[in-house]
Formats: sequence, structure tokens, C-alpha cells
Amino acid sequence: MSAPDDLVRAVEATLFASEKPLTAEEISRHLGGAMVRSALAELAAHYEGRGIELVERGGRWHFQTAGDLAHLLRREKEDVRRLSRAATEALAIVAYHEPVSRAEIEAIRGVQTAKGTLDVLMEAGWVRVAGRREVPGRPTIYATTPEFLAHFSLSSRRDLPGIDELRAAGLLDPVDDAYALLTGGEDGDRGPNSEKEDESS
Amino acid sequence: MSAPDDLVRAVEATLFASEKPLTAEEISRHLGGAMVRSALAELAAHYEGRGIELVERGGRWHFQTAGDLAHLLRREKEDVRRLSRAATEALAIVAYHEPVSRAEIEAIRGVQTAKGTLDVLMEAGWVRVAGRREVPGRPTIYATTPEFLAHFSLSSRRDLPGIDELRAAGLLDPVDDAYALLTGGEDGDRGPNSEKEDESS
Amino acid sequence: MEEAASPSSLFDGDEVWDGLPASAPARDDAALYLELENWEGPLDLLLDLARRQKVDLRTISILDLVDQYLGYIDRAEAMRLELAADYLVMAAWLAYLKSLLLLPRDPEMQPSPEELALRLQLRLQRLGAMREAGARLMGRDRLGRDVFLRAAPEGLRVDRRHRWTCDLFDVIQAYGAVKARTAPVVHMVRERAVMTLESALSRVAALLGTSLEWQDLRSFLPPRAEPGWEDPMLRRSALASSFVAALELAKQGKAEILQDETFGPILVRALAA
Repeated sequence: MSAPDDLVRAVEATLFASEKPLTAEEISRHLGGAMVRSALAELAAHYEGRGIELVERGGRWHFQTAGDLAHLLRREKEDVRRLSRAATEALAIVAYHEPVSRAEIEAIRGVQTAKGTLDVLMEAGWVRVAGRREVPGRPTIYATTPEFLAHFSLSSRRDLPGIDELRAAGLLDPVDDAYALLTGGEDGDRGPNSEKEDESS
Repeated sequence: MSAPDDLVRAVEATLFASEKPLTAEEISRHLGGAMVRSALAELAAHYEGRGIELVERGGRWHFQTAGDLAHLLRREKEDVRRLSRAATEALAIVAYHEPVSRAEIEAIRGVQTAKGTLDVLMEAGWVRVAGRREVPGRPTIYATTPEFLAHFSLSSRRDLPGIDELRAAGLLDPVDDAYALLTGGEDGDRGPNSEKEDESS
Repeated sequence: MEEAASPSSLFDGDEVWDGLPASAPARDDAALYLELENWEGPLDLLLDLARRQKVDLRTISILDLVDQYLGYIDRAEAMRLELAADYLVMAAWLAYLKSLLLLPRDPEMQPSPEELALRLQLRLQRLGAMREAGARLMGRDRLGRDVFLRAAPEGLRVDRRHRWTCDLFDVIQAYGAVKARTAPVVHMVRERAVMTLESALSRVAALLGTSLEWQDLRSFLPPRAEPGWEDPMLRRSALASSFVAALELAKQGKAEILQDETFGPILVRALAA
């Protein structure tokens, strides 16, 4: 094993000591402006297969224990929040469709989504307000956070399980679009509880 | 580099995720009674020379940032600040009158001088404590430092312009101007009734 | 239908749901109805019924699904379970859809019953996709459950240090300002001609004599023609002294003073002894 150079050691120590994940820019700033990309790549390769791994989540880097050791490390008292079904579905919809308005979440779920559900996801730090959609009523739109990616071990949203297949199957397109595509016709009468276009709540 | 075996990986992850240093016995208990001594030795060897090291202190093992990189954890950041008006005046008084006590500075400035003001001048490295004056109360006296001369490109305090030069340079003018403004106009008879009064006499 | 969800109840141990709903295994009806509260609206119930067909959502039979839904609602009503309005609205719409699908086709109808059924199917697919995605998400390695960060990081600290700057001109200027500000202030009183109180007193007393006529105080001043008395400052001094003299005479009971209005002429006359 060749000894790591000073920059690699510095990046390693910085990430190891940091209380939160760091972007490459933050590491660079901490190290006086050094170029750290290749050091990060070298470190990630070095730690591959070890008990600790260096991972990138939403542009931020951190060390974490290897996933396959979960059975050894899992603690008796899980401090991970267990989500309700409503919150899980809402989270999945935000993650796969982001940015989405609450009306769009409700359109997919076919049921009104309590304000508290989104609050829980925001409190967990997984969902954030991502502005307003520039349509009448200017509804608030929501998106996921880097903490969401870190929590679910996703490097980026492209890592969301099955997202490519869902997109290819058109399942991330609104019903109206899919319907228009399949029938080539105009939108007609809709069933009950169909998409509410306006953010009424 | 040979891939670490599962036990080494497990010990590595356990120590990494632990909130406190662990004895070999504690690690062993956590990992179902495995013998961990050689794994610990292997890990310690692996991390030698890296940015992180595995150390034993009083029988307990933990990872820590490599000692020679400790400076990365406590980084200093300088920001440039301009001396406040009060501090500049205090500095000027020390420079012109040194050594002076705080009471003397206050007497010359005509206003109270906060303790923090002198602290700032000492932090800047321009003023030092020059002993105590042998009078009742033995007040601390202050003087300028060689850094003061260096910072202001003075070869000695004699380079500071004297009072006469200050006046010649107009630096004492502002108050003279104000004095002239207050007293300059003829203090003649300006009452609204003055004309009438004269007429009637 | 509003979820009765407060933030805390969402994480409550009783109603946890951390993956696919436990609907896959076939159950007896009683168990099915007990789950009623667990469904989040009619679409959710429809999706669950569709999954029981154990076929791909793209190939489900909407007619079968409608029958199952209507049968479910009928039996729930028979068991006197309270059904939220949404379920009944959906039941009515599905019954209508079923009739359209079974009746001879009206070619004018837009959209066609098949298209309505397709729309429902698309919605079920989308909900199904998201439910599955949520389950897969929850099954990933999760931070704090499966993978762990370093528990006791040293932390990175940035100590801020001030570097003070100041230039020589500021120092010199500050000193100049201090000296100027605290320089002793000398007040000079200019010497000038005045009429003393003594001379005013004797002059007013003499001129007043024993006249009982009111006279303007200003008439007691020396005439301008007299040498030196054209100086306005001296005249002001004389007026002030004469006024004080009049006050003194009034105090001694030798004169009285009258002023009709504020700033009006001051009149003086001798008081009969």
C-alpha cells in the first residue's frame, strides 16, 4: 500500500472530523483552496470494501459504515423514524416527481394529504419548500433535500430505485398526459376524485 | 492492498460508529465474542500514516484524526477590521504621550475609554503594558510597540508630527472654524424693534 | 377525506407502515373489513382490490374491479360499517361506468366508457408505482438504522481572528481632534461703552422730577445728537440701565411703571410722595 499524499490525508482527516457532510467546495475552502476532487476519488477507492466507506450524497461527502454490516451495528433502539403509510407515499411522490405541489401529491394519492404529513417530512429534513409554481394560485412546490439523499443512501435522485423504468413507462407523467398520449384525444369527463387542478386548501 | 476480512471490517465499523472509546472486550462482546486483538492490530497498522489513526489509550481503542493534522481541526481565519474612532484616538494618545495610564488617556480624550479599547490595541499588537506608575493605586501604564512603528512606517516616535505641525496642517482647524462661526458675526443690535427704538429716541 | 394525521400520530407505533401494505395474502372478508380504516380513500381501496387480481395493473379487468368494489361496499353497508362519502361517490361513479361499459355503445359519447376506464387504470398504475417506490425507499440502507456516521467526530472549528488596520493619517488626525476638542476655551469679554446703573439712576430720577405725566422710558435716554450717543450699543446699554433705574425708583416708592401690552412701550411717572 502506497502512503497517501498530504492532500489525501488532509481531506481524509477533514471529512473524518467534520460533524456534517461536506461539499468538495467546503473541503477545499477548509484546506486553503486546494483542489480536492482527485483526492476524494482516491479516498473513495481506498475505502471501497472496508468497514467504513466514503460516499457522496447529493454533492456532499461523508464517511459511513458499510451497508452490509448493518446486522452487526443495528442498535436495539432504532432512532430512525418509522413513517406512516401516508407520509411514505407522500415522500415517494415528492422524490420521484419533484418539484410537486400538494395538489399534485393529492392527485396521485386520490385523497387529501393532511398538512401535517408534509410537515413531518420537512421536520425530518427530507423535504423542503422549493418555491411556487408560476400558475394561477401560485401553489407552493416541494422537493427533497441533500439530507434525504444521505438518509436513504442515494448519491443523487438518479439513484432512486426504479426511477428510470418508471420514467420509461410514463408512470411519472401526469394521468392527463398519459391519457392524451394513449387516446390522442381531448380530456373529457373525469371520474370522481380526479386531479384537482387548483390548490384549494 | 488486500481486502480486509469480515472481522476486521466489523471492528473498523464498530469503532467508527461508537460514541466512546471501546476496550477489546467490549468490541468482542458486541461482535458475538469474536477474538478481536489481531483485527485491532491489523487495523492500527493499516491506518498508520493515514489522515486517521487507530489509537489505544488506557486499554480503550478509538479512531482519531492524525496528530500532525490537528491544525486542520482548529483553523484560524483572519478578517481585516478597521480600528474604531475611539481606539484610534486612544492609540494616538498612547503614541504621543507614552507611557500613559488609562486614567491619563481618559483625561486627555475628555471621555471615558472602555477597557476593550485598549484590549483591541494590544490584540493588534500596537500597544503593550509598560509597567506600573509608582503613584498611589499603581496604575498600569501603556506604551507603543515596535510593531506599531513598523505598521505605520515610522522609524521612531519622533517622526510623529508635533502640535504646531498639526495646526499648520489644518488638523486643529475644525474647532477654530466652529469658534469663528459661533462668535464671528457682529454682536450688534439685531432685535426686530431696534430701528423703532432708535427712531423714537 | 382528510387523513386524521397529526405529526405525532404519523410516527406512532400503532399505525406504522414501513413498506408494502400487508394486503398480498388473501384474507377472509371479516379481516378485510376490519382494514377499512387503513385505506386512504377509495383509490387506495381500488388499488388493493386490483392487487388481489394478482395480475399486472396494465392488464386488470376494470369490470371485475368494479364488481369487487361494489360488492365490498354492499357488504360493508350490510355490516353497518360507516363509510366515508368518498367511498360512496366512487361506488356511484363505478356503477355508472359499469353500466356504460355493458350497455350498447353510444358513438356520440365523449369520452367513451373505455377511455374512462383507461383513465382509472392509469391512476391506479401511478398510485401503485408510488406505493412500491415508497416501499423500496424504506428498504434501503438508512442512515442511523443500517449505516452510521461517526458518532463522536472532533468537529471542525474555524477560529476567527481580527487583523486590525489603521493608517498613520487616521492616528494623527485623531490626535488633532482630541487636542482641538479638549483645548481650554478662553472667553474674552470686549470692553465697550456702557451707561452705568448709577448714572442712569441719577439721570432718570432728575428727569422724572415730580411730573405726574406718563412718559416713555425711551425718552429718558440722552439725545443722539450728544457726542458719542449715536452708538447703538451704548443706547442699548442706556435703555437697559434706565429700565433698571426705573425699577429701583419704583421699589423706593418714587415712581410707578406701566406697560399696556407685552413688548409695548414702558411708561414711567413720578409717584406723589
